[in-house]
Amino acid sequence: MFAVQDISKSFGKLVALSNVSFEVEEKEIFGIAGPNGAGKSTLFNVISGIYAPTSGKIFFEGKDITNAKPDQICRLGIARTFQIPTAFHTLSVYDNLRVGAIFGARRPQSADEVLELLGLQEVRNRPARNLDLYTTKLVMLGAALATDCKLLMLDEPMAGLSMVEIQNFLEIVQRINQEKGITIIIIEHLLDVLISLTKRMLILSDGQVLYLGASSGVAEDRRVVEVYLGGKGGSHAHR
Amino acid sequence: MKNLNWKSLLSIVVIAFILLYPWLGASSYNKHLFILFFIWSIVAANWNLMMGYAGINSLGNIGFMAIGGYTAGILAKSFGVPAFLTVPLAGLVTSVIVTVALGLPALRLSGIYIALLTLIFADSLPSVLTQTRDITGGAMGLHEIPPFYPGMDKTGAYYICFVFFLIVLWIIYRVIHSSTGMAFIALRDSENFAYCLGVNKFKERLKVFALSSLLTGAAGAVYVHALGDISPTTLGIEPFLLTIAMIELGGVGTFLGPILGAFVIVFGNEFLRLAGTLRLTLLGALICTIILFYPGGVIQFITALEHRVEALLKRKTSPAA
Amino acid sequence: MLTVKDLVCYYGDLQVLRQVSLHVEEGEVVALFGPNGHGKSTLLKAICGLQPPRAGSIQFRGAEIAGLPAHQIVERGLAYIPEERHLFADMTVLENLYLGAYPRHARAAVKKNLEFVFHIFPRLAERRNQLCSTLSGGEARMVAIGRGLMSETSLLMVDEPSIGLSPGMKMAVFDAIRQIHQERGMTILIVEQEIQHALEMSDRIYLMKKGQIAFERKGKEIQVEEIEKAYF
Amino acid sequence: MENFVNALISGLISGSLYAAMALGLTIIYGVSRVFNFGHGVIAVIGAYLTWYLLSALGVPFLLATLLSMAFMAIFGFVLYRLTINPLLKKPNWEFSTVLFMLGAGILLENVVLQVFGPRVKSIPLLVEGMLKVGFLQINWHELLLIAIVVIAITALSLFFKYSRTGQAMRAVAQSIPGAQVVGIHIEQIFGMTFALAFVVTGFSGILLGTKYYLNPHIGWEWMVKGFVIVTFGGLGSTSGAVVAALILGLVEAIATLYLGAIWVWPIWFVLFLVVLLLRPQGILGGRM
Repeated sequence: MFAVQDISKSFGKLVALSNVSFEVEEKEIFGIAGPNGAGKSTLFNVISGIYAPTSGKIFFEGKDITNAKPDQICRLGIARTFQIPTAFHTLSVYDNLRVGAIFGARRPQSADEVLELLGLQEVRNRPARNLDLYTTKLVMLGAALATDCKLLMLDEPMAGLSMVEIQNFLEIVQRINQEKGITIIIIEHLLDVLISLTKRMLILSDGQVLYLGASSGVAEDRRVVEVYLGGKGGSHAHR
Repeated sequence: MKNLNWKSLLSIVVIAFILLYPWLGASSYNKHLFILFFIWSIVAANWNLMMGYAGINSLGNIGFMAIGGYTAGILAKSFGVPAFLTVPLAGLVTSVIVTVALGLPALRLSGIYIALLTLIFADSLPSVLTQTRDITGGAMGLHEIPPFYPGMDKTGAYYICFVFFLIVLWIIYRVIHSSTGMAFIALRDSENFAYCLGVNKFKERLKVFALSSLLTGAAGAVYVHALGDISPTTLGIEPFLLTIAMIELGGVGTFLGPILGAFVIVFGNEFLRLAGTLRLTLLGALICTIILFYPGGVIQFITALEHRVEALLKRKTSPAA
Repeated sequence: MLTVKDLVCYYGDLQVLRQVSLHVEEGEVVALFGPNGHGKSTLLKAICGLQPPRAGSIQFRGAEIAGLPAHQIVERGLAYIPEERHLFADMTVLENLYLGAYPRHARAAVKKNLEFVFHIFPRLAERRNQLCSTLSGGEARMVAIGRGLMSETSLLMVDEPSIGLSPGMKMAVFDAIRQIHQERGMTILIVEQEIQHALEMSDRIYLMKKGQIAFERKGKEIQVEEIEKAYF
Repeated sequence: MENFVNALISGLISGSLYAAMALGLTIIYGVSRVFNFGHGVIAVIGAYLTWYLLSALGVPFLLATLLSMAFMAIFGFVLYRLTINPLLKKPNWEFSTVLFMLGAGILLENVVLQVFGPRVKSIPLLVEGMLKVGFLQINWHELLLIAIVVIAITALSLFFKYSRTGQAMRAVAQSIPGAQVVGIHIEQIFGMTFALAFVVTGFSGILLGTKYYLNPHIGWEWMVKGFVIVTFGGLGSTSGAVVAALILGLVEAIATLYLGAIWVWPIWFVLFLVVLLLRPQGILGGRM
């Protein structure tokens, strides 16, 4: 349903991504991990149209979306959240969702559906600036969901949350995936969380694909362990 | 709900007062001041729509007003076009010029460059005017511009401006509370997130330029028909400063702020005439003080007061309940 | 020499450090491990004053430094070498190094420190008049470390010095850090993903996870497996 | 031919004065990212102070200049500490400093008006007489102006290159976290940058005041020219500003010669638009 082919992105001399390719299946939860500066967020920005790639192509449901603008990409059915909590702080929770519903889905009632789905009715009229971190993240997720997306990209949604909140958030992500059939790509630092949540994952390192395959195989992969644990560490992992 | 009643009640009282004022023995001078208040609050409200709601740091809105005023003045004087036509035409002309000459380039720019571009745009208008003396009257300006209807007195102008004031504020209110207004705020609060939720950044920002300049240009037209003349000094540094002061004093990014600000500044400025040449000094000082110490403006005071009163009422009623 | 106690740090509403405590003694090399995004860099930034902590204490050579601005902390002899390098791109290598000696106490030792920097990084001596924007990633890393050394420091905090470097460059950087410790007796606090290399040079290690110190070990006691387990 | 050469020379003279005037603007922006919308008035204040010391109190020229520069330095530092510094800590600092400096500019302009009155003033020429070589005719005074500007710019670049404070300013301009890491006190450097820029700007006001007449409002015209120059040369670039000022000075002189003075301003505006649209980072780019 979604495919990235040989995507590269450079900023002047700095190569942020080189020849990244992967595919995501319908209704899959696909994970992306990698050290700081590996290019994960750049990859998201390229997919969502904020940056144009230096080379390569991106396909969504058979359509080439490589050079589409973010708002066009959103209306095609790809929504995303950001790593930094970025709700529209002067708008109410409900209006935050309405931005997605009206501009992304062109279907205002979608905001009410999401409000119920995420259990945000109680804070419906609260300005987004007065929310705690967990609720802010839910609002950001909700705005993205309100666009009636088919593919949802989450950029480190769990960063800064407590263990209980992470559990709750994971349940919501799984519910969205199973009940609404939304395909999900998720960036996450916590490898254990990612391994339990996804069947397949991609690991980036220095802008290149380091690992692409079953999540269960990550801990055994020599190169992954090398990147996470350094030079000679890998030998131990193979036992 | 209680809160809403309080506000709408006050608005009704204010509107009723303004309606009846000419019969309550308003002097011609006071009517003149009200006309200025109507027009300047429209200019300030539109400026605030760009600056406070859409986050576009424009410094050129007085220029929009100038284009509208001159267009209407020339149409009426040289071509005999009636006033009910010059006002929309002036708005349209202004909107086209501003959207093409400022809006399109500004979309490619960010932050400080927009402020620079718009300031230099507005600043270059007087020199354009002096170089097209044949039609614009140069430094002397245009005089004896036909009024809205032959034989119009101050009271007539007063009511026409008031109606215009109500219409434009209604439009702005509707825009702020429409999806377009939501898009402005979303872009201002978090540009990339809004963009990724399907908000077309270019279209929405261009809309602000088009709408704000349309209404400001129309305000310029109303101004010349109501007051009869316009010259480069009408658009110089002083009105620029006054309008900035209105927005900042009232409260940036609020609907009522610029209107309150316009009221205080238009009438306060008359008192300040007593200060003579010190007036501009005081205005400059006022702007600096607001920005440094009260960035929220008068509206913030009022909201804070309202909250306090509400809390007080709650405390009083809760033991009884 | 450095004692951090119950340090709490936020980025806006995001709690990054949850009561972190650690200590570094004179002459030690201490390594700080842990998965990405769990607060290691924030901890270093909080210690050197770039990210003001919300609660807790930081004592450096007996004096409380928590909440002091960065320039005052640097003047007390604590140097931080950021992962992002933050070089002055349009200045030469030499100008960058001289700026490293900006604190008053460092100015008398400029000559000695410059010689030492060129001694451990001979390549910088060759490129001394080159603009930093034209350097390779490894060379830029050397300038960043060299600039930190120029401040006549007694504690050096290095954040991921080998990140993004080629294997050869990584070795050069680790050798240099070892030299700094052995030849100058410098106390070092290092954050590093190359666990094996860092383990070899460290006296003690801390492992940080989810904004907290998960455990502390003597360098020789710990096996890579144990750290590895903590990562996954 | 004669006219053309004379136009070139006059372009060179006004270009170097513009360069001196625009430098203060670009120095402040380069280091602190504050765009000084009250810039023109600062030059006017420097000029009026010197005029007052010279003409009303009879202080010798050099001493008058030194005294007013000392005042400008203190003024810049204090203004930064009391107003800009707190504004920089607020979320919308970029635009609120713009509005603040606009307000402050108008306030100061009117203070100048109150104190010195609306009548035009002029600072006396430094030297009388004219240099005549063939068809060339140059005032000794204007020749001296060019020399002063050259010396001042050289001194300034030496300051940036070799002095500890100058290096720190460049460091802050290029990377604030980098500067923090090496122990530079950012706010102090910002304050000193304002002091330095006010001195440079005030000094340029004196030079401009010897060539053109002074009135309290002339600063706005200078400032808008300064805006075009720094946009042309790349915001924050000092060498860019100097080159851009010379180019624009020459363009202005040649346009006046062939098209007439009324076309000067439209040409400035068109050049500004073109640069802004094609290369918003300026034609020369580069940092301090």
